[in-house]
Amino acid sequence: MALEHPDMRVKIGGLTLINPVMTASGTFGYGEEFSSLVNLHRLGGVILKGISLEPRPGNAMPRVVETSCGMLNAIGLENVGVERFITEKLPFFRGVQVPVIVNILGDSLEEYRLLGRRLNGIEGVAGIEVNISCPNVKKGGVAFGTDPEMAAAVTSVVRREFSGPLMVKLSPTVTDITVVARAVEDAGADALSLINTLLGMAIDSKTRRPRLANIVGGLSGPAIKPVALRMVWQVARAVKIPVIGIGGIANTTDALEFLLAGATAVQVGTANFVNPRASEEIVNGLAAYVRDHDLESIRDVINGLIV
Amino acid sequence: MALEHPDMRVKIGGLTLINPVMTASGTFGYGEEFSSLVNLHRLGGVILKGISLEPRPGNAMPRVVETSCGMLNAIGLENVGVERFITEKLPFFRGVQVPVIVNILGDSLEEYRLLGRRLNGIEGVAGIEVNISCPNVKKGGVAFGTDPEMAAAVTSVVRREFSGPLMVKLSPTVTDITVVARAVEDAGADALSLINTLLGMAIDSKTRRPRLANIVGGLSGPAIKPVALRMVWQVARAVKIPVIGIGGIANTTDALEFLLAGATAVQVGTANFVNPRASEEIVNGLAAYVRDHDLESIRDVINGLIV
Amino acid sequence: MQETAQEKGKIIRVEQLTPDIFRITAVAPRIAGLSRPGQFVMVRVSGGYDPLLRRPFSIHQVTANGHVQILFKVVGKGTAVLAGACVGKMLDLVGPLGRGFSLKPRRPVFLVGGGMGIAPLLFLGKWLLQDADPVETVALLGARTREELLPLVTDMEALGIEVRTATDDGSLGHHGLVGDLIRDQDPGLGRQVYACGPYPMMRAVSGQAKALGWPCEVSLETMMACGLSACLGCAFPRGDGAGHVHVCKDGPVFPAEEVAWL
Amino acid sequence: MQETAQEKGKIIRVEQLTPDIFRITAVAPRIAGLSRPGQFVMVRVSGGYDPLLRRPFSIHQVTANGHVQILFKVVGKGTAVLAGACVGKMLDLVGPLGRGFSLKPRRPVFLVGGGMGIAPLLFLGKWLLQDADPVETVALLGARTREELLPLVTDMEALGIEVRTATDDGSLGHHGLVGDLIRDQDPGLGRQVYACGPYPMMRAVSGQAKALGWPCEVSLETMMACGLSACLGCAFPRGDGAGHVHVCKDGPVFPAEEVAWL
Ligand SMILES: Cc1cc2nc3c(=O)[nH]c(=O)nc-3n(C[C@H](O)[C@H](O)[C@H](O)COP(=O)(O)OP(=O)(O)OC[C@H]3O[C@@H](n4cnc5c(N)ncnc54)[C@H](O)[C@@H]3O)c2cc1C
Ligand SMILES: Cc1cc2nc3c(=O)[nH]c(=O)nc-3n(C[C@H](O)[C@H](O)[C@H](O)COP(=O)(O)OP(=O)(O)OC[C@H]3O[C@@H](n4cnc5c(N)ncnc54)[C@H](O)[C@@H]3O)c2cc1C
Ligand SMILES: Cc1cc2nc3c(=O)[nH]c(=O)nc-3n(C[C@H](O)[C@H](O)[C@H](O)COP(=O)(O)O)c2cc1C
Ligand SMILES: Cc1cc2nc3c(=O)[nH]c(=O)nc-3n(C[C@H](O)[C@H](O)[C@H](O)COP(=O)(O)O)c2cc1C
Ligand code: FES
Ligand code: FES
Repeated sequence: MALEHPDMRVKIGGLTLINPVMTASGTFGYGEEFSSLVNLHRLGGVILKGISLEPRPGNAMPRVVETSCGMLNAIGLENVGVERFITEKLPFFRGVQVPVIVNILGDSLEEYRLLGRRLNGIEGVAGIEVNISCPNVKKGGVAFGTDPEMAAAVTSVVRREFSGPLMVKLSPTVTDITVVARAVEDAGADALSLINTLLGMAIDSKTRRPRLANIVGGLSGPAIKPVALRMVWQVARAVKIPVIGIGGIANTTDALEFLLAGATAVQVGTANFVNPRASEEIVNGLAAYVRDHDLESIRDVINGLIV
Repeated sequence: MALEHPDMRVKIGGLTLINPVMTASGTFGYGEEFSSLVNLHRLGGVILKGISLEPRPGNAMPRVVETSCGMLNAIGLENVGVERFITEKLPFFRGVQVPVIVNILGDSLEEYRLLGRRLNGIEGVAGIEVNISCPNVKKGGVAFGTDPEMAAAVTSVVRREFSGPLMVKLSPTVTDITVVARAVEDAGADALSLINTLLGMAIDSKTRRPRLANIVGGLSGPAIKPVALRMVWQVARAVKIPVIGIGGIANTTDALEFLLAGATAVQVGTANFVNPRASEEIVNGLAAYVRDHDLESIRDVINGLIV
Repeated sequence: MQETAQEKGKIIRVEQLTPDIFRITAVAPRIAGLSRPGQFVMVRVSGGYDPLLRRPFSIHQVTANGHVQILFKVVGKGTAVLAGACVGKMLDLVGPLGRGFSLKPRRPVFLVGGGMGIAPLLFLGKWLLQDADPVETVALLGARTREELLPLVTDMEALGIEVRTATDDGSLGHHGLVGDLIRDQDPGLGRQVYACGPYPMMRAVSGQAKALGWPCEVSLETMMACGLSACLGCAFPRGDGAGHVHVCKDGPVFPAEEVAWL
Repeated sequence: MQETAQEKGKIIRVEQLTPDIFRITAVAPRIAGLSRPGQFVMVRVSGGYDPLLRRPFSIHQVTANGHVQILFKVVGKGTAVLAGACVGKMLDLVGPLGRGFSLKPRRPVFLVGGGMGIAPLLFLGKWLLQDADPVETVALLGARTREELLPLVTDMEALGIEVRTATDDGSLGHHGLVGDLIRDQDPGLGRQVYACGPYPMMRAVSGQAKALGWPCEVSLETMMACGLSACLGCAFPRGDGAGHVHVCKDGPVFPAEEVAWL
């Protein structure tokens, strides 16, 4: 019998989402920008622009460039800093019934620790997603996420300070992502979200210059979906904690593919720029899928790949 | 003054190519298939389907699937084996004035060594490209190319047996490609070609099965160009030997971008399926570029990126 | 090696036969001149890279003045884009590709087509009738519904070929599979069978032809990334179990007995 | 937060004004109703993912019956695809976006437009004239050639607005930059200047306005990935050097003195 309201709930650590669809950090502003286009309360969760301890101005322009079925960004993690985030951005969500997961970034273990501490117990903060793709300035700019030990260190530092649901976001620029995934799981993460952007570059052959002021940038969008799907499938089989799939998800079919590969939830990123209502449409699409296939719940799809 | 015939020559090890445009292994069959569509003698060089010691049947179907601005392939390195290659495929090129670089693959150091020996001194073999993205069955299937020591070992084993120009083709699925690049350079490679395909996956949400029988496959095409360009730029600055750029090159502008990033030559792969005349059109495009900009030679473009 | 051309042909007609079946006519004299029944073209569906790969379509008809026609059903991204093609735009074709049907049957012929598999059989029927001493040709055509089948029956009959029909829903001709129309044939007729359509139909028809001792050729479909025998992505297990044939190079038409029916 | 809508509008007209300048009219009543001069729409140029991102175009005109018009020059992949749009197809728009021109100048107005920058000034001119007590408005319009400029001059004059022209090649009006037409103005006129066009033109015009002591607003262009203030990719250095403004959210129209002219 087709349920009127299919059971779309999924659990990430202690957090139960009404459905598996969230927005990816840096592609949804601070949420308010989309309020006239998307009914925010219908989303499983929103993850906002990455927050650092102090405000950051971000990189010089140009910061974004289009590629084939994708885009490169070198925004430079421009953000208002944790204090203004708590006083100016978070309050908007008092009137909106949707879990807000705060993405945090830092360039030292100490910064991650202080961010974990500052956000702990803050009303309106449903959880933390730790962006470990940032360069560790004390280790010559090597990204935390590319080294299992450093990735584990960041995780445990934040874990000690923040008692709420803790998600760690993995960088794809590694030889074997399952090694970093297990290290982060052992360090106490409640869930893993992957993938962050692939490192790429674009050149203007007329001006003979890089198209990004920062020369390199993060590649995102449909172009990277096959790589993201493969990594989610590998990691979901290597760890026991929930995995959240990110990378080129633009419609319901994409979301289903990630759930089948083992993801418990998904994040919609670059697709928000192309179709601002993408996230809500995917919520509707998944609900219709559960109804049309007479599933108990969306959870029946998770890890459903027949191999 | 615009030269009638611009100087398009580039050198790779001891081999001088009349221009920087070659075809990528596995995307040009054994060359003969394209002879009615492309004037093979106008290309800088052709690299044919990867050859192993013994013939290989290749993987089960389906072997290819389309993705956004790209494709996944899990052909399984089907090939006729080195003996039939020398007797049946190479002779075609006696009538065609274009350097043939033989791409070799193996699943053990011994197989690579024997291939190097067998091809050494064979008339018509202008050089070897070593595909180190193959799984090393003695090391649990880990690909040679993902580990600097193994990559260096393969290179020196072939170097000892083959006296001609030796190109080693790097796999992109590594944390830091410059480390593998330097290890291979030190082991005696004359040049490096990169990138091979990115590891990806596709799922059919209707059948709930992977779209490739092999589950995972190699991602290629315009989607991966930003990653390939970034890796070529990084490697060209890390080694002294020539670098050959591969990855999503479909037109003259793409080729110029790779040359500017530091590539001495380029290979055209998936684009051959979409536009069979792509390689020859790029040769014409680069020649026009040299003429229109009154350059001494195409070599002026190499490493010309203004950073 | 058989000659192949890359040609951009101007679209001069786009016909919609049913809500999801279209026929496009483009001016491509070089390809038209080289084409033989059973061969196919690789069609670039978009100017950009999404969709990226070319799609294979059998050559449905060629005309004396260099027109090439393809007949297709919208089943996915590429065919959907193709269905939206505007007259006057250019259609980027590579072909003719592959090995078509044998063209000297020297025995009465059965053209057995199912759904879009009928597309190449119109070209074959026309070709056979233009022979100095044409053999007697009958077409057995099947599809899901009358609506899908009728336009193709009309075209075939316009060539002067007798047509017997079958539809899944019984709305035209025999209520059932086109293969049923062969079952109770007299073996003595010794017909050459040319079959093209869904895999199960061809498997059944090739079995029936074998039982009747009739020669039978089938046109296989596999996923194709290049169609140019460059990618090796169109493998099909050899009848003798020794490795693979490649449908775009060794086919798409094969003698039925060579096919390792799965 | 200003209201924004996502609307798919049927294309009812595609005009080609010059070999590379086009105007598209689509039926998008919700967006038309919400639009103010100087605002823009993000247009999805292809149904697929290549090109992927939407392109920003200022709102050229809106009509009472809910039509939205964009005027654009083909400069790259997206505009090339857009130029091939067929009437009857749907145009996927998000808007109106950004902050437009101030609409109560209460002083005589100079509309200073260069090339495609003229697009939003037609909407602004029409809006100002519909005011109960319209101010005297003069348009200074420049472009490379007569052929590019004339159609826009005609439209502006059709509104009853006096137009003075300048072309790079001197084929229409003043032989030189549109900025020259302000230089020797009498400061006492105290005009409000609205400028939109290539960066160097706006920099020059804002300098001249400052020298004359006139208020001046400019409409900036930067690369835009979203246009929805979500990506932070459209940063522009603040006049006071403290971080960035975001052109799609804080602009595209800015008081000229707030802009840190590079
Ligand atoms: C030799 C040959 C001749 C054919 N002739 C005709 C014809 O005359 N009329 C007709 O309607 N169809 C024909 N087909 C099938 C036609 O190629 C597919 O319907 C078409 O490729 C589907 O593309 P799509 O983008 O709409 O589907 P999608 O599913 O979006 O395509 C994704 C990819 O899968 C490939 N693909 C999907 N289905 C098939 C298929 N059945 N066969 C091969 N590749 C497929 C596509 O080419 C594309 O690369 C032929 C196929 C082959 C191999
Ligand atoms: C607020 C605003 C209003 C505009 N109004 C108009 C208008 O009314 N008429 C008109 O002809 N043009 C206008 N432009 C410029 C127009 O957006 C670009 O010409 C168009 O985006 C070029 O896209 P393309 O795909 O053809 O070029 P490509 O170079 O292929 O585009 C590649 C990418 O760069 C971006 N891009 C390229 N050039 C520009 C540019 N100058 N500004 C912003 N993004 C760019 C594209 O949007 C795309 O994301 C406006 C730009 C902005 C920011
Ligand atoms: C413009 C832009 C800004 C981003 N900012 C952040 C960020 O601040 N923190 C973060 O962890 N990821 C950030 N990302 C990465 C996305 O969250 C996501 O991991 C990535 O884009 C892949 O998903 P997609 O293909 O759906 O966009 C950003 C991506 C884009 C395109
Ligand atoms: C169908 C197919 C087969 C391939 N076979 C080989 C191979 O045998 N050996 C090899 O080293 N690379 C092989 N490649 C990788 C290409 O040579 C090239 O490195 C890769 O596709 C990226 O370039 P592209 O984006 O231009 O295709 C193959 C690629 C494709 C698409
Ligand atoms: S489709 Fe590429 S070899 Fe047949
Ligand atoms: S264009 Fe994305 S924030 Fe302005």
